[in-house]
Amino acid sequence: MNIAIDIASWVLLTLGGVNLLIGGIGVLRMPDFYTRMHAASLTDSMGAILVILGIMLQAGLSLATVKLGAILAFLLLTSPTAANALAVSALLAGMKPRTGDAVQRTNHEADA
Amino acid sequence: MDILGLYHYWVFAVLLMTGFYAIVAKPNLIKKLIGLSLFQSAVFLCYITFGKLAGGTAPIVGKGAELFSSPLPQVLILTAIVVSISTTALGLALVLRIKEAYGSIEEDEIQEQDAP
Amino acid sequence: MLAPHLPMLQVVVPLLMAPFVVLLRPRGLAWAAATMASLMAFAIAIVLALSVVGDATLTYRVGGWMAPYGIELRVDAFGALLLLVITGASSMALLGGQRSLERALPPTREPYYFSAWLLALTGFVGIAVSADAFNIFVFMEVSSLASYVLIAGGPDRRALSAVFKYLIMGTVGATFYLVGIGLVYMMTGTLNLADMAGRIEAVADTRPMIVAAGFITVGLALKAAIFPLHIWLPNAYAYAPHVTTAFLAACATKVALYVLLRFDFLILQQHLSGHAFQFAGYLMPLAVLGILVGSGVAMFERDLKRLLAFSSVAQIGYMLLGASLVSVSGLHAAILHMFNHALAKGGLFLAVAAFAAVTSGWRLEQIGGIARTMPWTFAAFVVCGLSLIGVPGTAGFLSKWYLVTAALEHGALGIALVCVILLSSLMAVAYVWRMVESACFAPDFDAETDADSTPNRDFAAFSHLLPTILWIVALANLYFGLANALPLELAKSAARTLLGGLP
Amino acid sequence: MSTITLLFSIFLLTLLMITTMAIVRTRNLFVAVMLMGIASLLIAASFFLLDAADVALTEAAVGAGISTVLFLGALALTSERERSPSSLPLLSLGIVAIVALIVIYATFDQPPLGSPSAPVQAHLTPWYIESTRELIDIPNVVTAVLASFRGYDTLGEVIVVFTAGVGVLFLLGTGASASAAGAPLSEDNAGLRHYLIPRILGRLLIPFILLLGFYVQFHGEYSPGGGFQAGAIVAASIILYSLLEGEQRALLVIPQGVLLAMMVGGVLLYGAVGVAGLVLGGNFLDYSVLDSDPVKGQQWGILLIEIGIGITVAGVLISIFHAFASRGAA
Repeated sequence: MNIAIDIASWVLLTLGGVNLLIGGIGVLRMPDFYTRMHAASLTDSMGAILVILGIMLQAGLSLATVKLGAILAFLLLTSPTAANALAVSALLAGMKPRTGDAVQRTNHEADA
Repeated sequence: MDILGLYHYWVFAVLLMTGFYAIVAKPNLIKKLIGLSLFQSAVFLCYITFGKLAGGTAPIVGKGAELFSSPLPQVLILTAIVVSISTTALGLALVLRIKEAYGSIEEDEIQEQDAP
Repeated sequence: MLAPHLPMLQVVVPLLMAPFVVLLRPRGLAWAAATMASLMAFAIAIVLALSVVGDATLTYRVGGWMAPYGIELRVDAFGALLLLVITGASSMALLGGQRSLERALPPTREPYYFSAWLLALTGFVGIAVSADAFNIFVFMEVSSLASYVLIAGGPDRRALSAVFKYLIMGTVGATFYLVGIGLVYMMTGTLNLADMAGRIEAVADTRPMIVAAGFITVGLALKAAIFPLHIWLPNAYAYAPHVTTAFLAACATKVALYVLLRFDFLILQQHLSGHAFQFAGYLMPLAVLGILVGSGVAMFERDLKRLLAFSSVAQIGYMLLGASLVSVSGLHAAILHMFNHALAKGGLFLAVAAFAAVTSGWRLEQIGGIARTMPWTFAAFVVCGLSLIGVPGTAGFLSKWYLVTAALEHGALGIALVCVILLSSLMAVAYVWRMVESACFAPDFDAETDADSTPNRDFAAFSHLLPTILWIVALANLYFGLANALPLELAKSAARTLLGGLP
Repeated sequence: MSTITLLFSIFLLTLLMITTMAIVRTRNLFVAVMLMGIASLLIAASFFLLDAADVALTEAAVGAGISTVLFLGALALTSERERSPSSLPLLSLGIVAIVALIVIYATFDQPPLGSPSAPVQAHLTPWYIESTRELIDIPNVVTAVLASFRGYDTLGEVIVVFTAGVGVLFLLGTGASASAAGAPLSEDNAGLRHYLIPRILGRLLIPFILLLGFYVQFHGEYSPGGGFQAGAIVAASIILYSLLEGEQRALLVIPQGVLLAMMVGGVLLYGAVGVAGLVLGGNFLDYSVLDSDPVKGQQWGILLIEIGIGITVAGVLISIFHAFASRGAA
C-alpha cells in the first residue's frame, strides 16, 4: 500500500516538475505577451496542482495535508484571476496580440 | 563540506556589496532605496546563517525535537526587517516630495537645480 | 520608590509621551506636552548625573531578566554627561523655539513634528543608557528616523534632498554597525557590552573580529560625521528648521561618537592587540584633517547656518583628536568638549533662530545690522561665539586647554597637534569675526533689493522666551567656564572608566 | 542540515545572487521592483531552510508584499525608467569589490554553517530554550525571546514603525483632505471598475485573509507568527480592499481617525503593559508580576504586547498606503 502511494506521489511530482519546466521554457521562447502568459499558466495550473497533490500523498492524513488543500484552493482561485487581470490590463494598455507575419518582428523585440 | 558551509557567508558578502554598489553608483533615488533594501537583506542572511545549528529545527519546543537553532539571531532579524521597511517607507515618502519639489528623481539633476 | 527605576524612566517618559502628542490638535498643545516631557527627562538626567558622581554606575534590568540574557541599561559618568547634554538641548530648544516653529510648520503638521521630536529624544537617551549592542542599533534607528522627519520640516525644498542624503548615509552607517556587531556576536555569542568585553579575549585576533572593528568604526563614523564622512551634515543642518538644528547640532553626532568611543575603548581597544595603535593611527589624521578642513571651509562660507555646520565638523575633529591620544587626559578633554561644544553650538543656532524671526534669511549679508536691531540677542550670540573659539573664561576654553595639555604629553607629535589646535582656533576667530562684522558693521540689509528673499520684519513671531533661553545658555557658557565641577568630574570619571575597562 | 537541503539552499542563494545582479543592472524600475519581490521570496525560502520560520514569514509578508506595494505606489507617481548614467562608475566598482573581498577574507576564520560549538549556539541559546520551558511555558522560543527576554528591543521596534508612520504622515499629509471624506464617491476613483473578475474574487478572499491575520496573531505563541506578521497581513487585506473598491470606500470603512488611534493605541498598550509591571513592583516590562502565577503573568504580558504590536503595525501600514495613494489622486 505504502509503495503504491509512494509511486503515485512520485509520478505526480515528476509530471508536475515536467509541466513546470515546459512552462518555464515556454515563457522564454514564446513570441509575444499573450502566448507567454499562456505558457506561464501551465506552471500555475498543471505544475503547481500536480506537485501539491504529490506532496499531499506524501504527507498522508495530517494537518499538513489540510494546509496543502487550503493552498491548492487558494491557488485555483487566485492564479486564473491574476492571469485575467494581467491580460485585461495588457489589452487596456493597448497591447495587441501578434498574428501572422508580426511574429518575425516580435522576435527582434524580445531579443532587445 | 567546510567550503560549502561558508558559501552562505560569501553570498552575504556579494549581496551586501551589490546593494552598496546600487546605493553609491546609481543616481536614481528609487534605485538607491532598492539598493538599500538589498544591502539590509544581506545582513539578515548573515545573522540567520550563523543562528543555524546542524541537525537542529526551528526553535519551537514541544514537538519531540531536542536540537534547536538559536532563536536570538532570528529575534534580532525580525526587528531589523521591521526597521528596514520603516526606513524604506520614509525614504519613498521623501522621494515623492522630492519629485514634487524638483520634478526629478535623478540625483545629478537635483544637484544642478540646487546649485546657486 | 522611583529612584531605582530612573534609568528606565529616562527613556519611558518621552517614549510614552510621543504617541499622546500626535493626538493633540489645538495649536500649541502639542508643543506644551512635548516641552513638559522634555523637561521631565531633563530633571531625571540631572538626578542621574548627581547620583553617578564619583565613579558610581547605575544598572537596570529591563523585564527583570539578568544581564547577558535580557537587556541591561547602564548609566555611568559618560552616559550621564551625555544625558545632560541631550535632554538639556532638547528642553532649551523647545522652550525657546515655540514661536519659531509655529511659523515654520503648518498647523496640521505640528503634532507630528513634536511627536517626532520626542521620538528623537527617546532614541538619543535610549542609546545613552543602553548596555546592549543590538538595543543601541534599535534606538539609533528610532533617533535617525525621527531626525529625518525633524529636518524635513524645513521650509526650503533643499531640506528634502539634504534629508534624503542623510537618510541614505545614516542607514548605511547603521547597517555597517549592524554587520559589525553581527560579526562580534558570531564570535562571542553575546550582545551585552560587558559580557562581550569579557568574552572577546578568546577570539581577539581572528579575522572576523578585525573586520568587525572596521565595520563598527566606519558605521559609527558615518553617523558621527567624522571628517571624510561628514558630507551629509552641512546641508542637513543648514536647511532644517532652526530649532531642529539647535537640538541636533547639540547632540546628534555626539551620541554616535559616544557609542564609537564606548565600543572602541571598552570592548575592542583592550582586547585586540595593536588596536590602540590602529585607533590612533587611522583616526588622528582624520581628526586633524577634519579640524583644518572644517574650519577652513567655515571661514569662506557665506551662509550662517552652513558656516556653523562646518564649524561642527571641526569640533567633532577636536573630540576625536582627544580620544585618539588614547590617554586619560586626552579622553577627558574630548568628553568635556562634547559638553562644552553642545553649549556653544546649541546657543549659536538658537540665536540664529532668533535672528531669523526678523531677517529675511541667514546669509551673512542678510543679517547685516542685526546687532542694532536685537542687541541683547546678539550679545548672547557673541558670548556663545567666544566660547566656540575658546576664549579664557568661557566653557570652550577649558576643554581646549585640557586638550592642549593632553597633547603636550606626546612630545614632538604633541607640539604639532598643538599647532593645529592653535591654527584652527585662529580660523575660528576669523569666522566668528565675520559673523560679528556683518551683524554690527554691515549696513542694514535691504530686503527689497534682494531678488530671492521676501521682506520680513515679523516681530510678532519673536517671543520673549527665546532671548531668555538664549541668555540662560550664554550664561551657562560662562558659568561652566569658571565653575565647572560637575561636568569636569563626570568627564574625568568617564575617561577613567573608558581606559580602565568596565568597573 | 542534510546535504540535499544544503545543496538546495546553495541553489536558492545562487539564484538570489543572479536576481540581485539583475535588479541592479536593469534600467526599468518596474522590473527592478518585481525582481525585488522575487529576491524576497528567495531569501524567505532560504530563511526557512535555515530554521527561521518566523523570519521567513515576515520577510515574505514585508519584502514581497508591503515593500512591493510601497515601491509600486512611488513608481506610479514618479517615473518608471532610470536614466542611463554618463559613465561607468569604476571607482565605486573598485571599492565595492575590495570590501566584498575583505568580508570574504573574514569568513575563513568563522565557524562554518551549523557548527554546534559556535559561540552563538553555546553561550546564550541553551539558556533561552531552558528558560522558555520553565519560566514562560510557550512552545515558540522566538516569541518568548522577542516578547519577554528582549521585549525592550521589540518595544523599540514598535517605536520605529510608529516613527515611520509619523514621518510619512508629516511628509505627505494624512490623505484625508485630498480624498475629501464625505464627498460623493466619484466613478473615477472607484477602484478596479474594468476588472469584474478580480473584484468579485478579491471580495471573496478578504475575509479569509483577515482570518489568516488573526490566526497568525493569536497562534504566534505556538507556531511561527506574531503581532508584526499579523499586522502586515491585516494591512494587506485592507490595502487589497482599497485597490478593489477605491480609496474613498476604504477610508469610509476605516477612517483616518481610527487609523491614527490604532497607531497610537498599539504603542500605548505596549507601554502600559510595561508600566503595569513597574507599578506592580517589578521592573519595566516585567510581566511575571501581572498575575499571581509568574508563568501565567508572562503569557498574559506576551499576549497583550503582541496585540499592541499588531494594532500599531496594521494602523501604520494602512496609513502609509493611504498617504501614498492620496498623493496620486491629488
